[in-house]
Amino acid sequence: MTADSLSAAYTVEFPFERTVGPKIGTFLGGLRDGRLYGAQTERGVLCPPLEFEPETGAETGELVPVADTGTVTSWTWVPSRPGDPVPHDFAWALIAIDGTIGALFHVVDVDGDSARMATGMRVRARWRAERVGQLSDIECFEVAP
Amino acid sequence: MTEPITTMPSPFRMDYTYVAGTGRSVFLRGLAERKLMARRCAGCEQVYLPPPEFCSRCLRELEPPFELDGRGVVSTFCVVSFPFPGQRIDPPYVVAYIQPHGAGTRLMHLVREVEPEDVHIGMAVEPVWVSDDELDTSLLSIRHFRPVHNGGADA
Amino acid sequence: MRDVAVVSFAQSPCQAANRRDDMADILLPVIREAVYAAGIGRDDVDFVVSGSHDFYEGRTFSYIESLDAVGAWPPISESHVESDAAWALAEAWSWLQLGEGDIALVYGIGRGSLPADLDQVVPAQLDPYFLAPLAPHRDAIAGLQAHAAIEAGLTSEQGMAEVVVRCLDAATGNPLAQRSGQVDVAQLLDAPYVSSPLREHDVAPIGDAAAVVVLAADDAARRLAERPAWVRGLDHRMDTHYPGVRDLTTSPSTRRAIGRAAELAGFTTSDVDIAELHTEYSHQEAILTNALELNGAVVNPSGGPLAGRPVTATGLIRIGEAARQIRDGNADRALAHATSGQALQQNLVCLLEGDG
Amino acid sequence: MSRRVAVTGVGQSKQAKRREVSIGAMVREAVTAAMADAELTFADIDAVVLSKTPDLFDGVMNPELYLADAMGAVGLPVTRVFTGGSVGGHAAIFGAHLVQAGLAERVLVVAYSKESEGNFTWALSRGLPFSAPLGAGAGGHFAPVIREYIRRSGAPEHIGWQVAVNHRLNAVRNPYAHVHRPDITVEEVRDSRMLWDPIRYLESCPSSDGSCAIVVTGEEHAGHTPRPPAWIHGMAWRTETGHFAGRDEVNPVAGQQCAADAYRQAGIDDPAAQVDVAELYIPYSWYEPIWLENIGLAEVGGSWKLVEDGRTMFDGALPVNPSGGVLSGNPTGATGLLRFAEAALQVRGLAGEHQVDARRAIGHAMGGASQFHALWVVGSEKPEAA
Repeated sequence: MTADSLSAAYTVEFPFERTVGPKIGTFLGGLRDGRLYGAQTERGVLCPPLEFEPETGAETGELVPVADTGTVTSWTWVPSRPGDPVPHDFAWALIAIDGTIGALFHVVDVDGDSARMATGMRVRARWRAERVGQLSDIECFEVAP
Repeated sequence: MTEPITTMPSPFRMDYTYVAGTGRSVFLRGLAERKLMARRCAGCEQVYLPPPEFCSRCLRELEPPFELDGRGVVSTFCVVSFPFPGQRIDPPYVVAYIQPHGAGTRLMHLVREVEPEDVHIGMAVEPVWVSDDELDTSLLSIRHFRPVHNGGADA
Repeated sequence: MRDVAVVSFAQSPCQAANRRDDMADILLPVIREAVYAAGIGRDDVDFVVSGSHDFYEGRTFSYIESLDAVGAWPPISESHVESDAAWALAEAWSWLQLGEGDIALVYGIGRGSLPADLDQVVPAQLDPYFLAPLAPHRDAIAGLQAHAAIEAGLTSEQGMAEVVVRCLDAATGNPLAQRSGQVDVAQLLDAPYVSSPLREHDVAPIGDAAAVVVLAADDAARRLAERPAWVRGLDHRMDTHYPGVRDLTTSPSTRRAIGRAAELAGFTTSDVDIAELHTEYSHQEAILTNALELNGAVVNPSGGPLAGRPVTATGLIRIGEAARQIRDGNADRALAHATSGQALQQNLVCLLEGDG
Repeated sequence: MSRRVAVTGVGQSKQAKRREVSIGAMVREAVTAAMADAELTFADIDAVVLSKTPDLFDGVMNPELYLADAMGAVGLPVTRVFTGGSVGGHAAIFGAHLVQAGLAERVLVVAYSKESEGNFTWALSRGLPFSAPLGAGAGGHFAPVIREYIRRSGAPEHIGWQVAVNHRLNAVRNPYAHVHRPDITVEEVRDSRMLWDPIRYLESCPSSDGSCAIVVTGEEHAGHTPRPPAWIHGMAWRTETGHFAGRDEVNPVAGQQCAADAYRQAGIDDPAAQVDVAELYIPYSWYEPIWLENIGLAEVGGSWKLVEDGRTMFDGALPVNPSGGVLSGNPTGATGLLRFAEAALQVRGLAGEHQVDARRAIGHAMGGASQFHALWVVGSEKPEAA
């Protein structure tokens, strides 16, 4: 029996277009408008506005505008890849948006200098000029002055 | 108040490697040489085409490959009658389960060179191979099956 | 409750990339070995259940191909989980409790080498609205967790490297390991980050392998194994998903699962001699050790996942390895742990015991 | 059975081509309805089982992770079952097993599909390396099997048209069904576009978004609400390999054995006489006579006469798919569970406009190349103790 096998490369591609419903849709609409939203819960305002409260599973409440500034609660430094939001190495971070509970997962850009990253650092959203209602309407977070 | 977004694009692209496996590779390499390589299970006497490495009834390694001529009968079939993405020929066309003589399993393939309404269960068919430069490690090395006109009796 | 035991375990070598065998061909020799070791034939198996995942295999309904290695003819009683096969073992254990059969065969097959770039695959496991569109690096969520664990004082980069050194050393005794050897901490700490504070060695090397466990109940277990590894307690639990609302330094689902498993088993983790933990990253050992309240147990004597992580078979291998230690007489009580999802979101624990 | 088990909660979402909600919110619709029916809160649930078709179809890998909150599953054991199209049936049975084995008191079984988001017909049309993309399409697998059934049974071609009409008329009574065609006629089905000869367009199932959930409980909790439970009298699953020499896909042995095992547990020796209604996995109309024979509700070769005689219509002696069935709504991951849930609704007397007179009902699901089979028998009467 021949012991070697044929193999070949191939690609799976899906052009998903997700319907998002009113809550996530409003959050994304807010991003398009340059405004960040959180969802009201019994414990406080949750940002991002998850549809269900993580502790109880209850539906979260109305969306309310929140600040676009916050504090880094954890981060990890990664090399930039083609297609990433910034063209040099950056951090993925959890950012506790001011006045909210929980933390938002997004990019923090410190010009490729990991020494400037620290838990507890203050950051603010850097908005794209052209916004379309996607998470990438926030290009990244950057050090708050 | 903010006007909600209704949809978000979420394209996925994933690159993979397909590993055919040694058993399937024997079959695929045979196709590139105009050969239909089958293998028999010593346990249940069944002949597999295409053959895996092991009999899925007995879990025994199959015996060495041997060649079948590919003649067989239409076990059953359908007539694809409408257009949809991924088609290679214009409908209507016949997709059939073909029971090759000497094999216990069936092959799915096109039946052409016959009007769809003249295809019937039990019709004797034979493979039509592609030209040398089109031969490949794929069942597409068989362009299609066609009715046997010279001496191939229906089952 | 019926007494159910692991009576046999087999595994194929963890390979970085198997380019020779299809799913069934990887699996079949392993099934044969496990069934042979139990001294049974295929027809003696009452229930078959497996774990695998299409996203690793790169095509839909891939598990159907693996069934060719089971010989589902005449028809069999069978089920499948689209996740780590440790959850398949949980299903088998539940099924045996029904009393409708005595022997169950559990298999897991994972081929992590088939996706060319796991950065394309792993984000699909995240919230499709708030996370996946950002396409984080494959190790990013784990990196956040590792960072948080260090800041919480649970471990350090040095401590993580020490875990790796210990596991790779242990793996020199495991011929099926993908990675093993004598390395030193300083050498490891010289390597660059892949997702800080994680370095390449902190990340369990993904690869290809199959694993098979045969479970048997009551008298069948006693008949089939000289020293059955009795599953005294088994439980699994889920945490919430979004990393920003989890305390990544703790594992509430593990804590909850071990509480329930210990209640069923009648003994606790302080009584176990060895523990096989599904650590996909070195820092997770500290989090799991805390959640499980392990003290004194030898952790990952097989080398653990840091020596080889065949996706969707890795958790089942932990149970098989823990059982092996009991069946070989090296341990009287053992713990096995499996995980699914990012940063230990879903966890399963299994407490095993040999006859006194 | 070692412990009597009942269904006390059933919920489902509206099925539609495209639901303007997130996956989580759509799943929650069914979960909320099932929990309300069972009069329970998440704190009462001991385990969750999730049924779902291939993750590649909607691009969420291990969706049980993201859906933990939507299913109220945080802190609970969650098992993600997958066995092809039968998965909803397998999930229901596994949930019932957990209760039967005494490992849980109340289990929530959840199922959904939201495939409108990805163009998977397109995505899957390119095939794998070394495969031969013949252009057979989704029905290209089933149509030859149907042709073989027609040849064997000698059934006239209008049987398929009649089944299509029956199910669509039933669906008019079901507000959750995707397809509502109150004016459908046999002529309309006959004249509809030929897809995979012998399958016509109106003899085919749609692709739908939708969700379903049920609550399964032990006997002690079955009287928790004023609404009656559906008692599980028997349940089974069977699998056979898809391609081996000599396999009969028209009347697969796995399906026969699956049904026989469930009937044995239920004490049924003459299923055609002892079952009042059946919710069967019928994606193409000809699968009604095929499955009726396969699971012993009709003699081999004779089931099409039941259709001809109107016995499987809504008012017939053995109504099949009074909900409208798969032909009227097909959220694939939930389709099997919907059959099981609809059977439960019938024996509980809670099927609303599509309620038939039923004391004992079958829920049935199948998947792969008719390889995976799941079936349960539910009844309004508490079964005999084992």
